Amino acid sequence: MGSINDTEVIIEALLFASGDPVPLEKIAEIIGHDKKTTKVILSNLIYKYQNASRGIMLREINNAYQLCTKPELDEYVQQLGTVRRKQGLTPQAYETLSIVAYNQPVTRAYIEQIRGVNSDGVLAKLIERNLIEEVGRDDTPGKPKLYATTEEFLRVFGFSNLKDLPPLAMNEIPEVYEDVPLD
Amino acid sequence: MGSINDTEVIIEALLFASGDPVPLEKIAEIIGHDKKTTKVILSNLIYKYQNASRGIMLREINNAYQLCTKPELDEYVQQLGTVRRKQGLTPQAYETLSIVAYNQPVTRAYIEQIRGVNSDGVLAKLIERNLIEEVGRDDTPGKPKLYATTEEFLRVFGFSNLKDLPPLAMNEIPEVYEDVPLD
Amino acid sequence: MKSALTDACTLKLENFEGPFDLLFYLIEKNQIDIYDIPILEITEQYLDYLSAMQELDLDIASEFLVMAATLLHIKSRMLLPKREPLVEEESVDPREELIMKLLEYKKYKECSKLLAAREENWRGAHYKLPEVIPDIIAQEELEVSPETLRICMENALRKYRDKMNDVSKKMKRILNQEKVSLRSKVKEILGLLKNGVKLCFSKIYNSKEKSRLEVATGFLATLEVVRLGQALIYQNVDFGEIYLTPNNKNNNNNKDPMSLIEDE
Repeated sequence: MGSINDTEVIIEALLFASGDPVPLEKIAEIIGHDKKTTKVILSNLIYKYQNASRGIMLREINNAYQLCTKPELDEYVQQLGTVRRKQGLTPQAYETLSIVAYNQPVTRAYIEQIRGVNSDGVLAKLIERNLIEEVGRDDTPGKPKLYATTEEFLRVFGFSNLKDLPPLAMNEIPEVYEDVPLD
Repeated sequence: MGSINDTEVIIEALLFASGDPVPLEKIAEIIGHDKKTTKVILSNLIYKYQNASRGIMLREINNAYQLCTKPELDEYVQQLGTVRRKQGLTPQAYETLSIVAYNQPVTRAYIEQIRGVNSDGVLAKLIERNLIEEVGRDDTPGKPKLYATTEEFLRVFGFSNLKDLPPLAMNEIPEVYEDVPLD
Repeated sequence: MKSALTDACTLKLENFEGPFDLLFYLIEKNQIDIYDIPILEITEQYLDYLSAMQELDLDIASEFLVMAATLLHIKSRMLLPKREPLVEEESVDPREELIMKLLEYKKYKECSKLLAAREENWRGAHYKLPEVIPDIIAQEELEVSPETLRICMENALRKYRDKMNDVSKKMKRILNQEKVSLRSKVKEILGLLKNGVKLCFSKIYNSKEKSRLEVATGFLATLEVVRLGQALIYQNVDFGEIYLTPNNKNNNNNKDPMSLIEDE
């Protein structure tokens, strides 16, 4: 890599600070050269960046100039991304999902009636995870949204279709109607 | 400027793309070296940037690394008209900040004792500018809040970490107090 | 009175961050040795500044006034004729505490100049906005089991039914309460009186066997039966046993006493 002269130092600082493409005119104005000379300097600089052991390159876009990372280094840059791990379902999510699965299509009000708690957040989570989706609106006042499970739901649970849902054994549920003594 | 090897090329791309400081661990993980080796490479790189004809430099802030333009090129960068000129602080703010920096974590009462004046407003300003932050409560009656400087403080004042703070001028012991009679 | 001093310090005044700052300004202006502050002179100048502030109608922070008091106090102690100190400790220079505070303050005052210079320099460094780097979604499968789905559904339904049952329990309570209505108790007592025997209140409404509500209602019913002229009531001692006997002399014998009770 050849020596970078002062003009090139200034240009690097400008383009770095800007992030966005900087028009040729603006660069020329700041380094105090005419546009033609500036263009020569910049073309020379593009070549230098390309051939030097640099992680960044200079590119021209529509008579404006911008620094960016070299595309061949993309695999490294991608590793900066935050790794988001999918976590298992929370008990709340499982409960809500089971109500949707066994009663679909179902409204939020129905889910909340059974669960006895507000289920906005947990529904949003399940939608985000693509386990349930909106499938229309109920034909009752207020036209509430209806939710049903997705294909992804079937895939994740290993079902071929909804008939594969394990049958409910509701007979086990005891009838509690004992007399309650007063005081 | 010496040749930059592949590791340095990757680091430049990483830091450029990130914009924000990248922790040493993350860099080490991506370039596939241990932290110690990575730190040596980075220290070397800081030196190279500083001494090369570059418009950008490499800084260490709290064991993380970040690229920025060299401060001496500010006059050119300002002409882009896109970077906002940050306002300096008031004398009160610098004064309060130095008390926090050298005594952290510190209570408001301690600051006011040294400054001899109510410091509510100036503390609020410093928190607003993200130069100091609450870091807990003191274990004394009333559980007063404790303040410490932030990473932004290091960045703004060009420190790599708190060890970089210049030593406080020690008071010369006045003669009057030297003749303490021996019992 | 607009003095030269007032003019001189108009701009300066508001810049003093506190009494220490003002004192420092005076010390530096007069090139005073901080370890040997001429307290008379400094106090005078300090008070001059305060009165200048008053002239300018500036708000004087209470801290400035406290310092003025401190200075005057030190001054008075300095002016007192020196007595032979009785104990060594008493010979302490009255200025000592103030000097220590000023020295402590000075350290940070100087440091703050340094910080200001550093900030001025580093303000020229510019940073770059981060590129958009997409999140890496770890390709981990959700750990799920169909059985859990079933169990969750059953648990949810069970909880729901229990809640519903709670409602039916409440209904039962209400029904039970209905049983202890005044009307039913009156009927009960009248039934017992038909046998013509003396009734002990504590036997019919034993508080150990009956609920409080039942005993209370029973008592009210007893009074009601007496009011209706169906029974006579007597008690031998205060808080003693209450006895009830059929009232054979009542005039309404032909009527059904129940018809006399208004519906609740």
